[in-house]
Amino acid sequence: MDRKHRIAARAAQELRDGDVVNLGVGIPTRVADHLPPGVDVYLHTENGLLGVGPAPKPGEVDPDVVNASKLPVTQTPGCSFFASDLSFSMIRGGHVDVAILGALQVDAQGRVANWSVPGATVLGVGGAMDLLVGAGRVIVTMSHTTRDGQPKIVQNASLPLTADRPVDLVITELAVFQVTETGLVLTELMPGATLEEVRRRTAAEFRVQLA
Amino acid sequence: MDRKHRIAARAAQELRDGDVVNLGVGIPTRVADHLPPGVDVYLHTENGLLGVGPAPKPGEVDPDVVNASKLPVTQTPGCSFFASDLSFSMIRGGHVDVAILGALQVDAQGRVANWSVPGATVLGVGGAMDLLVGAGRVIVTMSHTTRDGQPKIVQNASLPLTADRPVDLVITELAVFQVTETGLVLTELMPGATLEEVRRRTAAEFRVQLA
Amino acid sequence: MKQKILSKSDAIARIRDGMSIMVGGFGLVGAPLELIDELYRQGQKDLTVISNNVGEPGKGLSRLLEAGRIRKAIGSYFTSNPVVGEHVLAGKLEVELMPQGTFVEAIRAGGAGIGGFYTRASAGTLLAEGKETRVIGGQTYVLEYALTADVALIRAHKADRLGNLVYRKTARNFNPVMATAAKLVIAEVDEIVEVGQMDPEVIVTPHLYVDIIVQREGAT
Amino acid sequence: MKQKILSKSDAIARIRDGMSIMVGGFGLVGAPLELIDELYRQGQKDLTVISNNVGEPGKGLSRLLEAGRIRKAIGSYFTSNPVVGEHVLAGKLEVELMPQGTFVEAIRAGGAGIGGFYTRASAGTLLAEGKETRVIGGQTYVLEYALTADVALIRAHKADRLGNLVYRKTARNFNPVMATAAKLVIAEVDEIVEVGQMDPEVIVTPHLYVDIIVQREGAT
Repeated sequence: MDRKHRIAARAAQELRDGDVVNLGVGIPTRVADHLPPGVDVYLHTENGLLGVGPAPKPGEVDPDVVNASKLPVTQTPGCSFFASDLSFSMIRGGHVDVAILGALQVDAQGRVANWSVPGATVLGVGGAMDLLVGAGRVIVTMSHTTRDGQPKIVQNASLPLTADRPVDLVITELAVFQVTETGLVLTELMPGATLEEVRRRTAAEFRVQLA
Repeated sequence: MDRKHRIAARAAQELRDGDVVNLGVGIPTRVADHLPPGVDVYLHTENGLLGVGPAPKPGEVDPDVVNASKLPVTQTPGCSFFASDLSFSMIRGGHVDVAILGALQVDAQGRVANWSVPGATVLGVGGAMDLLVGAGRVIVTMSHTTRDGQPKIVQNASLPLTADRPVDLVITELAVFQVTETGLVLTELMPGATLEEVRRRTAAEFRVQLA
Repeated sequence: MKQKILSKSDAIARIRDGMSIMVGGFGLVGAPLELIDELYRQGQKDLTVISNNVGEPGKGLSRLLEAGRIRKAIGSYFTSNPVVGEHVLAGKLEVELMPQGTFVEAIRAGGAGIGGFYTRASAGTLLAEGKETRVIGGQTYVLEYALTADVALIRAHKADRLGNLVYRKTARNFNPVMATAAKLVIAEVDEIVEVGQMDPEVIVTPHLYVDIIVQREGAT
Repeated sequence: MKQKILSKSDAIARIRDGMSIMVGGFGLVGAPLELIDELYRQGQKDLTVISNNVGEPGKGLSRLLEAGRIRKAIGSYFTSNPVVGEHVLAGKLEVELMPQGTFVEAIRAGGAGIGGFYTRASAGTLLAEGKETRVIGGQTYVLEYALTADVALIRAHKADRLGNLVYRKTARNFNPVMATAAKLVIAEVDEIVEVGQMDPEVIVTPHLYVDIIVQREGAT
């Protein structure tokens, strides 16, 4: 299992039977492949479908069934289609139990920056801000550092924040942090990771409460 | 044709082919019986039906098809059912072309009091305030005076107003008033009525511009 | 799959004294009458009821009112039940009245994560007294806040086992929007079908809004 | 009965230079591509486009943008079309960006007679700079105003001759809400049926919202 799948598998452990879940692009998309037995979740996509199924087989693509990344998906039994206003009412109103999102940075309070890349003109926000304020629980799944090894968990975000609300859990290939009112708490080391490595690659203060 | 039907028939002349119309209780309900030939209108009821038909025959009552007075009605071809939130979005959003309502009083600016009877504890408002601010055009149909002969068109309403927006037209058994930015304008006498009688039974200032 | 189908007694047993309860229906049309009867039977009291009307004498919510179990009623049209007036005059019932469009919009806001909104309805009237206003585009709007509740009792026509709902004709009214705005949503339905037997294009209330499904006992 | 069925050229001829136009679709899914192509053909310019995205290079709204006919774009996610960035950098396009939920809620407000509303989305972020906020229930909400337009171009699956509409799967997206918020609503549809052939329980957009129906020419 590669690094991204390990992160996704750890995130899947957080889901409970019956949860309505919104998955962001990238690592979050893979969470659906790692659900524990007996856990049925219902995938919500903000463009108007509750009950997203896996990607269609070649030749079975319905161009009117896509996810928020505009990629073809399938529909599951018991699904429903709805307009964007109801879809965001679900999100903002707290009816999506869990949102699993990627992030560019997480700050020491657990707040996320994930919508605006450095330097570029800001041209897209999409549903990220609504998901971050509205979802029952928000889980960030991401690589612990950038491609060139810079920490993504930082004391203060240099990129613009996506919301004033902290997320609940941050999962990387090295560690799991719970976000509390007093900041980040390291609660798990991922297999093979050491506390020393996490400290070296993290630029935010955090407390350690390993089980 | 009795007095109430004459008022309703005059109001029906105001409707245009394709109009979406919301009819209040009392005289307004009868407007549907007096539509000119070639004029198709679509009756909206705020409890969630566009395309209200006439009262059902005995034995053909569907208890789930009622109007805003909770009376059994029928549905017409091309009708649609919807929830109350969409129904009032239609009303407030200006998508109901014409509302025809009764009134307890109309003031010299053409504002209406029709929701709260004198002296009683205020216990009901229903859809009246939404219709008065939202409908494209508002027509009041009412008897010119109260049962005991008191004017209902008054300089200042003694009853609480239903909205700050003036209505567009007031039709009684004696007269038709257009409401302008500068107040009421008497534009028609109903058959048999005289200007003198209208003056005597009206307690608000109005201008006269009979055709 | 979560088991959402419960008996009406188990469903209503989740309601505690002092809770706020949204109840669907326009008059008795589309009102969850079996759930209301069960609530009457179980005896919960000191309730705040959020409903367009409060039943009719001897029927629906009025039975709870007559038994002195409703402390406050929030809605739009109570005139059709004279019992409401009697209880208000006797100081036994607090009433909060709003335009019907404001009432349903406030519930929608509660379910949609909207904290408040500006409506033209009631501007310049008695009902807007003491409320904040704002001029937008040259017209006066009244600020109204979201309404939510502990429980919503709603009536639908059909459910699947997941909790997807469809309604019947004008019995739809306030039910779908109340389903969005309460912590616990209990739906009384005529019929329960298997998952996959409802057309995904016509579902009005997606299952994420529904916690408990109760099969009606009476003929529909 | 009013005749609402028009050719696409007659329908689009109602659009004038300088108008604001809502355009349905999430990316190209559910976008009224034949109406957009006709608008491209007819040459109207100086347009304000209100749409979640602005097409893809060479496709949909992007053709209008590439031809310099869009002055301003209001939406939520323009990143997927690099042409937008080029035009913004060149000073040829003004952009107003909002969270997707705020975008659709503002359009709903415009269609529903709501002047403005408070949302949590964007509170404390760059997008809320300069906007009014209000603390409700201990949390910060941002005030957003209603959005309306001169014209809405939408895509539906089926219409009846009155203008009642149903949609297909995730092609529904912004179309029903945009149908409520513009003075002139033009719907591009796959199929037109007679009045009475649509189930009144499943109509998504009642006919009062629709002014003109255009039958698609292309295969669906």
